[in-house]
Amino acid sequence: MKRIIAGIIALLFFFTMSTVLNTDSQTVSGIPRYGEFDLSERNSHSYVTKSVNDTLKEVKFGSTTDAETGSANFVTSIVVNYRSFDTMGEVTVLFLSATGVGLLLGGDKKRLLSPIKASPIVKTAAKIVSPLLLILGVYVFTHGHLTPGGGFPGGAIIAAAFLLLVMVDDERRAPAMLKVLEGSMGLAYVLLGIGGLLISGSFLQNFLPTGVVGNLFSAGLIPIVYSLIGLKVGAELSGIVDDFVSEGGDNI
Amino acid sequence: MSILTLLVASLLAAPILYLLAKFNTKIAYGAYAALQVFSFIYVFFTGRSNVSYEVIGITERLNFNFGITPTNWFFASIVLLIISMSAIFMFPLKKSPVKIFLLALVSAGTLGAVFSQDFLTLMIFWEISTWASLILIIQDKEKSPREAIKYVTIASIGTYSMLFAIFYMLDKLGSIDFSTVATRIESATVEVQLVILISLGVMVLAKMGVFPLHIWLRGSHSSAPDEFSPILSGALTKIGAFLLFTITAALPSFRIFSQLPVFNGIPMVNYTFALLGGISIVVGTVMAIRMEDAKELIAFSTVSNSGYIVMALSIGGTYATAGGLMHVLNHAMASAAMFMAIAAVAYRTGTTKMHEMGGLILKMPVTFATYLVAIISVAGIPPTSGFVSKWLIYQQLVQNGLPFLAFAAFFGSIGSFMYVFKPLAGIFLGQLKPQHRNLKEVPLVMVVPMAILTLLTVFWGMLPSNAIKTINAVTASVGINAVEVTFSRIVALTGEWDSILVTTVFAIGFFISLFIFMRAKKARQVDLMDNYTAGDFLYTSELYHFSYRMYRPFDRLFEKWPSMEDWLSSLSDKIKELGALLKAIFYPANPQLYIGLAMVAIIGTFWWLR
Amino acid sequence: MIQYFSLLLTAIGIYGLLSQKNLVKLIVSLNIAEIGVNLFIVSIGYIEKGVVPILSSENNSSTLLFVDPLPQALVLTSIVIGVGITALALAIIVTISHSKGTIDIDELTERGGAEE
Amino acid sequence: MNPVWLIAVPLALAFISTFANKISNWLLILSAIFNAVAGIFLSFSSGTVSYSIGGWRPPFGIDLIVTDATRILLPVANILFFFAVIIHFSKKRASEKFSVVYTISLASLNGILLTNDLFNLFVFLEIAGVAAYLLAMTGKKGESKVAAFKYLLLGSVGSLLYLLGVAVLYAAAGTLNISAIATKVSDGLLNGDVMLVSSLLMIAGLGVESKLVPFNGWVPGVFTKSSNMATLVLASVYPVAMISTFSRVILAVGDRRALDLVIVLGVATVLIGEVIAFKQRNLRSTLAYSSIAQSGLAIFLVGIGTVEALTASVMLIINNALAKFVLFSVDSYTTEELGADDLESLYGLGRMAPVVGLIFTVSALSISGMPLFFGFRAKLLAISSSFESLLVVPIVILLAAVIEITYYFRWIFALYRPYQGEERARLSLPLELMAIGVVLAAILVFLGSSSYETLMTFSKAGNAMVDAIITLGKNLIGGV
Repeated sequence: MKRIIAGIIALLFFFTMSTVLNTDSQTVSGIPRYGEFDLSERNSHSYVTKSVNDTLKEVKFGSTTDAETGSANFVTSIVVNYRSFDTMGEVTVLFLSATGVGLLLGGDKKRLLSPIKASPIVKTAAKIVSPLLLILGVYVFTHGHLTPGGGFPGGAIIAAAFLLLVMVDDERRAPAMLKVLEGSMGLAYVLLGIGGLLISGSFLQNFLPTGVVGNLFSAGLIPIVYSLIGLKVGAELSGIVDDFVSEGGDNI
Repeated sequence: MSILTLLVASLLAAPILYLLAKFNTKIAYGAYAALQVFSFIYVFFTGRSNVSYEVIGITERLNFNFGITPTNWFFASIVLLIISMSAIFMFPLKKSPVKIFLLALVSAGTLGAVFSQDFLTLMIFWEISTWASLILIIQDKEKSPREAIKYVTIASIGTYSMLFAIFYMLDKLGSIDFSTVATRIESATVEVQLVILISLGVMVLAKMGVFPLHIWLRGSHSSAPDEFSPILSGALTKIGAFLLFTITAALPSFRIFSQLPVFNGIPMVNYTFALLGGISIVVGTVMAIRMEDAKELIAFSTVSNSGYIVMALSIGGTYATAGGLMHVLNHAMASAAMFMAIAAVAYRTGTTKMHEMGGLILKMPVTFATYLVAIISVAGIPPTSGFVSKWLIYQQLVQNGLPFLAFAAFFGSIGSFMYVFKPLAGIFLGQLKPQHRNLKEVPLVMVVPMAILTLLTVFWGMLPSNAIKTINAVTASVGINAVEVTFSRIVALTGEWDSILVTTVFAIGFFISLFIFMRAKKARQVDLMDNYTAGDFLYTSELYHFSYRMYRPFDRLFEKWPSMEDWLSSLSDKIKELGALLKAIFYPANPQLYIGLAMVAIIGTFWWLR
Repeated sequence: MIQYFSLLLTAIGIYGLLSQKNLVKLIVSLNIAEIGVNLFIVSIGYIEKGVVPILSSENNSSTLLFVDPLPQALVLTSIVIGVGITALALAIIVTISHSKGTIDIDELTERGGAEE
Repeated sequence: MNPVWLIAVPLALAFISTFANKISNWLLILSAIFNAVAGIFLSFSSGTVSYSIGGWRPPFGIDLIVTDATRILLPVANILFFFAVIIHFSKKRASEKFSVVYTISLASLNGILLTNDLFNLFVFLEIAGVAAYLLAMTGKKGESKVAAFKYLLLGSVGSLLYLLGVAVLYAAAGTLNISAIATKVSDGLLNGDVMLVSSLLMIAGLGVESKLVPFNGWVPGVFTKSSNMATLVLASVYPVAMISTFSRVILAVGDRRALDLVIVLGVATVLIGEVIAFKQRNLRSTLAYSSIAQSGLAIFLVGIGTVEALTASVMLIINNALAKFVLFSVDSYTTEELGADDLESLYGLGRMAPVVGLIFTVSALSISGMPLFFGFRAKLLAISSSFESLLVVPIVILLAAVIEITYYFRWIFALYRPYQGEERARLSLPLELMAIGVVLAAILVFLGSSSYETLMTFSKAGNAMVDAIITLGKNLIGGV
């Protein structure tokens, strides 16, 4: 019975939502057909052409200098520059969740043992792979303004490296420094924002030269912020992993 | 000096007196009483002739409008008379600074209400006195919170109903002062007129204690401080009459509802109110007969008499309006006098239970006389003013041919004999209890107001023309024909009433019977207990007191009647049951249920609104 | 089409939310619904024949037709938030299972879970 | 002053407190003080001002806006939070574990109040939500976890729906800026179905936190099971941000038809809340349901949408926040001192602790809309503006008001009833509770009896609620 009602509700929800699809017309704008809309009608057009504050001109990869945001990756330019405030909030959510998990589960010195003993081969391999993963993570977040990726995937990869170690090694715990890293990275992000406010007059405003679009050392604050985020997310997710394997629980 | 100054002075007096009372209660209370007496004298003597208006702006749209018209003057004089008399009466009783503060607030609120010229002003000042009186009620006794909740609920029903009416008027008519509303309401649609008058009517019912909103009176009167009851019953319920008079007479409810069905020349709406008044007379009378506590008994007599007022003013017409206004006057005096008498007895004996007293007639003769005259007036026996008002109301009932209302009115009159006799017999007649042997009459300062009210009652009973002339001025100001009066006679449809003649006959009869009584053989005094037990020892002597369950057979007759109080307290249970149901629907323990509900709500509304 | 699928995915998630008893399954359902919504958001940014919104040596001019990058940025944010919530929810489930000994929602709400 | 400080400073301090656990309490106090002062400071200016973040002009970048409404609500929220912190820390056994959560919730509430971007609002709602889930867990061990889990489930579904609504709206309007969308909406540029669906989804999403029936199933559990401090913050500070944001968003980007739904749901919330509250025997749950009803009262006015209605709404929000703060802190006090908060155990409290009784009475009277108190003026205005809608709306509101008065008076009278149980130990009278309570009660009385001019501030706020966002939007679009 419960399932039938649930199914009906879900289906009705689907039909309700479907009615709004493909509703775009000449007179009033609705949701356009899939893949058919005019980007110039959206705000994103200015992000893509880097013409929010600047005048509209062509931006060429590898040659244009001092373009807005200076990031070759438009998604990154939005995430870390145009809408950096969202990202700060997002980091805070993650931080808060990690704190919550820590409050709920962490705080115990002993940890849970994995049910399967890892073989020496796996152990050895993990010890080799995880530093490589770490390097990959660092690569991903430092090149966030050029390639797909960025702080969050990079951080996740770093945490994956830690997870690998935790899975093969029953003694492995997160270093205490992680908390400090997490906090100080977040603090640095806010301070960068405040720096923007004090130097350029607007919170989180870029105050560094943006360089040539496509260079590693370009895009002003973006690589710095993404590195901060990468480290922070890496530390946070590792912390969450560590909390889940600790033997505490229910200590608030 | 103007009314406004007086009003501001009374409002400011409250905190000042409070501070003063912190130093010396006696002086503060003296100042309070002096202020009330002064207000009465000032209003009574200066306000009669000059019509004036005063306005204080509070917002762009709303003003405090005050003014003196004959109507205001009439009600203000009555209310202030009662308040000032009670103020004097209360002098010897124990008072705290808070009590003085609240009393001053009640007086100020009442003053503001009876001089108001618009509905909001009326309501605000009325609320001030209502809430101040609420706090006064819960001051003393232990059981009072439960009763006070009833008072709060009923009062807030009235308040919010009136608030609703006020905003509805602002919305539909664009004004809330009496005169503008009176002119604009005629051109409004029937719905608007109905909504306004009915919601204002609910306020009247709630505040006057008319069926079905009468249940608060019993509890709040019985738990109110003894000395405050006269004001509560004599003055505060009369503001309800003021509002009722305003909506039935000043707003021409008869004209505007003439297109609705009409019964015996009375529009349906007015008839409904009159009917509620009639029911209230019957219910009040029956319940009063069944009460064991003198104050509860008088509380129900207030219900019954409010019923008379509501009935008379709703029927309208020359005689009923005049009779209704007259009844306002003499019920104010009579109920105040009765409560004062009971308070005086309670002051000396410390109880209001009738079967714990008896034979106080010789110990407290003035109190007895006050009570006697008051009950005669309430029962409507000449030569008191109570007779005149009832007589006028009957005239109208006969003229319009309203059998049920006439039955209710007669029932009330006859029933009132029964219930007012009970305290008379229980408290003043019969055998003196041993513990009351050393009682004395109350102090002079308490005697004087009782005497004044008694004398006024008798005076207006002997010379009703004096009061009727004033009432004619009031009714004339709202365009109702005057009752024809001469010095000693009132001319009505079915005949005329010569009060001097009747009084003379009564006086002669009284003296003859007094003579016979004096000449007759004196009864032998027997101790109360010996009466029943022949000296045997009794543990529950009060059961043998003759006023205990005096009307038991009658009581049994009405035992099975549905009780409004039970119904309303079951309403509270109903709300609780509804709450449990709603909780089960909207706040189930399983979160999936309310997530599902939320989804259904969104989807449902989409298809509904689309 | 993908838009319908994404909405269907959301609907499936909602079905799971309403029908499952296991708390972990509820969270899984929540994640499914979330993925559906994220997919929907991404889909509204897609343009026929649009290129990846990254300047590179191939797509080297801002005058090209790019897909809308904003939804992608939003989805990035929403995914991360989803991760946070999921982690927290799982942690709560662990705590509940420690203190109550069950993670079945019916049992939990029966066993003194009802409010006053 | 740039209002972003109100968000940045608590955030920075919260991050510091992760590696400086010892001083995290002090950091919380510091951020609360800073925000209270800054909130007051912010309220001195006037007019609608937009502050861009990152230097990007508003329809493209995120911006914070300060309107006349924000100027009232922001200081109220921040000062109440500060008071909550004071009450919390005056108790010796305050743990520092959750300080960081409180600090972040402060930042997020300010963000919610200030932001002018739909997606940014989603992010801040999530922060506030996660903080609230954590706060909800601070109570008794198992029970509060279950309640928090329910809250999390409902909150996540709500934010999911909200996100879907935002996505739908973005697909149609091509922007996320509330002002820009509001302009398009008012010009009728958007498809009706899209508008309706997105408004409904947003009403659902925001309704969870704004305690709108039927999205508020979490409220009773969380309010009764979580710790005193958490309840205080969730019941008095959160609604200020949540309800005002609800009205801001729905008024700006909502469909006209959806506003009718808001009226229906709001009135239903009032009635349901009051009726269930009437039934409760326990102060905390009475207050919880009364909170629901008060939210409904503030929200149905949004559906009416006139300046008068929104003024009333702002007044009700503030009245509720101030009064509920006092009531919940008195409730915490009784549960700590007397061990229970049912009707019987409260007997005689008003006589044993007169000041506590006084502030309770004043707040209860104000919240139930008695004359002379702020709540009366708010309710007066609410009723008078509800005549814009169907006649049944004011009638239901008045009916609910009568029920509300009845049960609040039951509690007030209970406080002054003589206590007949075993001897009680002498009550300790917490100075800070009395001081704060007296201040808040005095404000309620002052606002209730002050002149018309004082209330003009609220009228300006109501005006800003209706006008400010769309005016800003017109300027923005004109600027493009």
